[in-house]
Amino acid sequence: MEYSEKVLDHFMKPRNMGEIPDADASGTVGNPICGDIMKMDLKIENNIIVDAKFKTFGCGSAIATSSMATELIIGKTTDEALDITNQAVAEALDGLPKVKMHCSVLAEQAVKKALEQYYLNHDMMTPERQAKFEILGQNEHD
Amino acid sequence: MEYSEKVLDHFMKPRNMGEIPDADASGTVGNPICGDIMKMDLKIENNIIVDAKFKTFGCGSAIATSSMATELIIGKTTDEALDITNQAVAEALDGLPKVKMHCSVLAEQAVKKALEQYYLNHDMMTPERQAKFEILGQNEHD
Amino acid sequence: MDKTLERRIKEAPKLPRVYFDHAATTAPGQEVTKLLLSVLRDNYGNPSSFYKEGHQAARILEESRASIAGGLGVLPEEIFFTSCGTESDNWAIKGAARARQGRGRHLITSTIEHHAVLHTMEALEKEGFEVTYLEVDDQGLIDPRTVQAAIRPDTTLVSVMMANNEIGTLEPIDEIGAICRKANVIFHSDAVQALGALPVQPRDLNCDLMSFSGHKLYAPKGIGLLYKRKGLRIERLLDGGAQERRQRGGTENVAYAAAFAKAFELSLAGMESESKRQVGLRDRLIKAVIESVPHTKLNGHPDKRLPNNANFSFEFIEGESILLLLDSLGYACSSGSACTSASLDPSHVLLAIGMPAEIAHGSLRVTIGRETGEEEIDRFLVDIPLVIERLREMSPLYADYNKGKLKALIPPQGGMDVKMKGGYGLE
Amino acid sequence: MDKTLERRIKEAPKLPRVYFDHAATTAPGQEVTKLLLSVLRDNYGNPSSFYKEGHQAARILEESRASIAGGLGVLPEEIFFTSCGTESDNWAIKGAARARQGRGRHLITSTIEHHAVLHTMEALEKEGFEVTYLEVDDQGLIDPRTVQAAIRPDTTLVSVMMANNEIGTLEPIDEIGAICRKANVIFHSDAVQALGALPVQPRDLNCDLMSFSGHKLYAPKGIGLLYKRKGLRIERLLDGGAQERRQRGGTENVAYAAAFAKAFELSLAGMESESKRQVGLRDRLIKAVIESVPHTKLNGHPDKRLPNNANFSFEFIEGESILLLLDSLGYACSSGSACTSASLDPSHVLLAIGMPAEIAHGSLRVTIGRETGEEEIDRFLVDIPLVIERLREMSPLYADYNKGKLKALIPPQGGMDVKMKGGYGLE
Ligand SMILES: Cc1ncc(COP(=O)(O)O)c(C=O)c1O
Ligand SMILES: Cc1ncc(COP(=O)(O)O)c(C=O)c1O
Repeated sequence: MEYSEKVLDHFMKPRNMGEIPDADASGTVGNPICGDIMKMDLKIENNIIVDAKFKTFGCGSAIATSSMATELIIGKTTDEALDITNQAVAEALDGLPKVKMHCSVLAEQAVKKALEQYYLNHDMMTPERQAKFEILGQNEHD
Repeated sequence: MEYSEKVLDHFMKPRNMGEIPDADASGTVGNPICGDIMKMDLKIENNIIVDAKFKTFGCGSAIATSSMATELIIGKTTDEALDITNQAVAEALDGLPKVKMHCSVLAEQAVKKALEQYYLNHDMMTPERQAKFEILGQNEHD
Repeated sequence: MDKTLERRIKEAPKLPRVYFDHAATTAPGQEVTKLLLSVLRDNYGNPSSFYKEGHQAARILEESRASIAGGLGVLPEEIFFTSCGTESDNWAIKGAARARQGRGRHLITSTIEHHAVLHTMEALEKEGFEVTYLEVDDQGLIDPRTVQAAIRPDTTLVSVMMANNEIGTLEPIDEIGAICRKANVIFHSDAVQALGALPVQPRDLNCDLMSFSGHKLYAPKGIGLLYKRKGLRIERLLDGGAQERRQRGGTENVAYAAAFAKAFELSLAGMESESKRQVGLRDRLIKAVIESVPHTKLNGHPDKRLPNNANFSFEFIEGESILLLLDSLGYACSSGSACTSASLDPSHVLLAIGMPAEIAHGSLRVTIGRETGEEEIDRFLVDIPLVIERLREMSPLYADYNKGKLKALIPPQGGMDVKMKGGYGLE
Repeated sequence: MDKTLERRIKEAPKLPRVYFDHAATTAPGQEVTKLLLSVLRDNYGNPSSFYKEGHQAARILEESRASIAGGLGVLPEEIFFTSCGTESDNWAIKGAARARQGRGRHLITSTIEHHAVLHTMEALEKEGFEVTYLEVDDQGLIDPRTVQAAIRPDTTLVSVMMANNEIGTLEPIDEIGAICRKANVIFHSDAVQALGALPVQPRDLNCDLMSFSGHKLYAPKGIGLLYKRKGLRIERLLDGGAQERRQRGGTENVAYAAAFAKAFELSLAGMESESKRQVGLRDRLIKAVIESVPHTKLNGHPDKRLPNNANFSFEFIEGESILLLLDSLGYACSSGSACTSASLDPSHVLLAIGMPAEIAHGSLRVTIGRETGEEEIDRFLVDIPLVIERLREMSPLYADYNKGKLKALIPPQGGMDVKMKGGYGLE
């Protein structure tokens, strides 16, 4: 099981690692028993994600997908960000080893967890949006 | 499974190979289905084995033990020859591989088969001698 | 004693050895050992490990697997490395039989399989399986119709070899495979002797499982392969780590895997011309031996046979003594004689083709290889009549034959297809 | 981002690699590969063959066996070559269990065995055997009294490893063996990690069966040994030819057998001083890592442990990411993290010693070898704190800890014997 250059690059030099003290939305997924936790902080202005920061406890691909996910969503509208799937994150990293695909699910979940909070806080949750949060009910480990 | 130098020597240059047309006694043991037959011809004068010749169908150790057996018995009295065991033949060859010990039994049997004929023909069989022919009842393959 | 033979024995140590036992094992080629050594030195990592050395080793392992799969026309995930042909046979047969025992406990094989198959079958019989052993004809051929006839509703597995290791006969496994497929029975074939010598394409041959061994094609002893059709589930033989897609535990022998791949690649590259060359040598050898040594027959099929295999029976003499004399003349050959097998039984294959035991003891197998040239054949053709003559001189059976006391089972002119009925009737 | 770490990662490719995963596998020594190559080239014969090349190969095989037997203080006929430690474990356990199933179908092992043992036990459970898994204490030790207590009238086999491959703990197998002997129960020990590192004398250790693997002691991957006490009958795993005293079919891997013997001989020659040297390095490493990295504990026993093994838990971070950074710094290490195992479960050994899963994920195993010197340890001691710091910086758990939201399970000062109860209680 070997990582792509791009995964390694994002692991070694993670983009947007850290926390946003005054985040507009924040989501934490995973659990330490399973070996991965991802926390995603978002700064949102006019429904546009102007900043994102993550902290991750987990393996190399968990860290790399967190990092890549922040890059993919910064500058996007919240609704655009909602459409970013775990496959998109994995592809942006030139793929992940098969046994590691669940880590990319975690990244999608972390973004969505934060966005869910944002929509709910701002009373913006609609049925169409709601449908896109299904993944949060999923267990990332199967 | 490897043969001693001595076995190889007797196999390559068998002593006393052949037949004695006017043999005083002759014995054939073994059978072709088991893969070995030994025929032993003896020339006996005054109860002394003055010549012995063999023919053998069989493996290297069968041929070598035949050859060695003839060497051991020539010049001996028939009673002395009767005391030559398969172990003695094997030892004279510097030993045989374990799985090949049955071949030395064959050599002892061939000599005895001939001597039995001799004693019977000359009405010389005694109970003490008879006891030494027990091996002829044995199957050489176990 | 024959002077020519003595002289040739004396001169033999000055001549190169002639290795005529390629069916037993082959000498790893130079390219193969070179690669092997470089893997041992530079790629000693554990393929399961999570760092550079491990990844490198994993890459070599998977490249080797992919290259082999390519040569066999199958998927890399259908190839499993094992430690030898025997392990592959055991795994395939026990694994399939045990995995399907819910459906039935009847297995089919032939009487001329390698001990790795036959003794595995016997072990399964002790577990309660029932095994049908198909008979072969006097050239060692299995009639596919007998397979068809033997299949029962509770039959789960048929195992028939692609090429016999003793007499070289090639079995119609594609037809047998087709019958099995139709009957929804797993088909395994031991192709240990075929790989490297013949094109082997498991799919075209309708095989679900196939066993191979490296040391028959100039890779080292101690590496084997199992081809397992994708989707087919069999039980594990070696439980343990997650290696080999969780199907076979044990840290992988990366160096030998690479060696196997290289050896297979080389064999494929030269197969067509090498096969033709060997058939030429083999046929010349067979013809000349039968012509120059009376009472000699060929065992196995005249042309449905491995390109490198010649197997003779010389009447009136025993095989081990032939080997001993040949060895002292510089040749490495093998025999079906009881005396050369650790089991002390004459070859079950020779008995299965209907040969009387007394003839089976006098068999000689000559298996040539890629180093064999015309010179070796020429040299052998000088020596073999001397050897046989010498041993016949010593044989009481030959003496009896000459005295008219015994009828020969093989006629003086011998042949490629001598029929034999019964033995001498001596006991 | 930490500048020192970046700089060291940049410089690492210019430095030699540091191989710290000797428990996973070792690089074959030069003397060993040289011998191996010479056997492949000059002694390629099949040991069962009846001619010069065969006899030569057989001689090498038997000399290798005798030399190994000598080193173990046992008889040559008690040593069987296999293809790996996994095969030896499978053979010993399945072979003994199946051979004795008439007497009983209860087996005993421990929770910290290698998968080659545990998965074999699970396979036997599917066959209807019952298995008791003995628990270990928080340093990985098995109390022999629990063995005594677990033995029942229908117990036929106990299998307990000599040294654990992950945490290095040495088990009191001599005492366990004595208990088994008294109870007339077969005792098998997986000594794969012990051989080459510690004196191993099966007789003194009261073992009936013992498994070994070459690649842990600088022989290649793909050769193992089974010690089987003379007179003990177990079933075969590989049915086939008459090799290995008819107990294991398959043409023998003569080259690797010779390599194993040579590697074992070399390990014995230097064992006492090398062991002392490694213990020195190991203890310095353990002490310094715990001192320089907060919230760090040693796993396993402080001194009843393999001379080459150090196993740490670093709180708040995950093991695979430690390995990745270490790899980029030039180190090859291993972790009990789920993410580095193909099975995706965290180490069953770490869980068995009572470690909460969240801590088990952050373990690091450093296993040194005979090429390891003080320089490697010094270099590692510079890098490991940087690695841990960097990953903790990224860790939301560490952030929570710093914010007082989470209680640490390993105290800041860490230690050689930190007791842990339960996890964070997060879910
Ligand atoms: C304790 C233990 N047992 C068994 C094995 C299996 O050995 P092998 O990889 O040679 O099958 C290993 C190593 O992998 C081990 O550490
Ligand atoms: C037909 C056949 N099957 C199986 C085997 C066993 O292969 P290995 O010796 O690699 O176990 C051999 C050769 O020995 C063979 O010729």
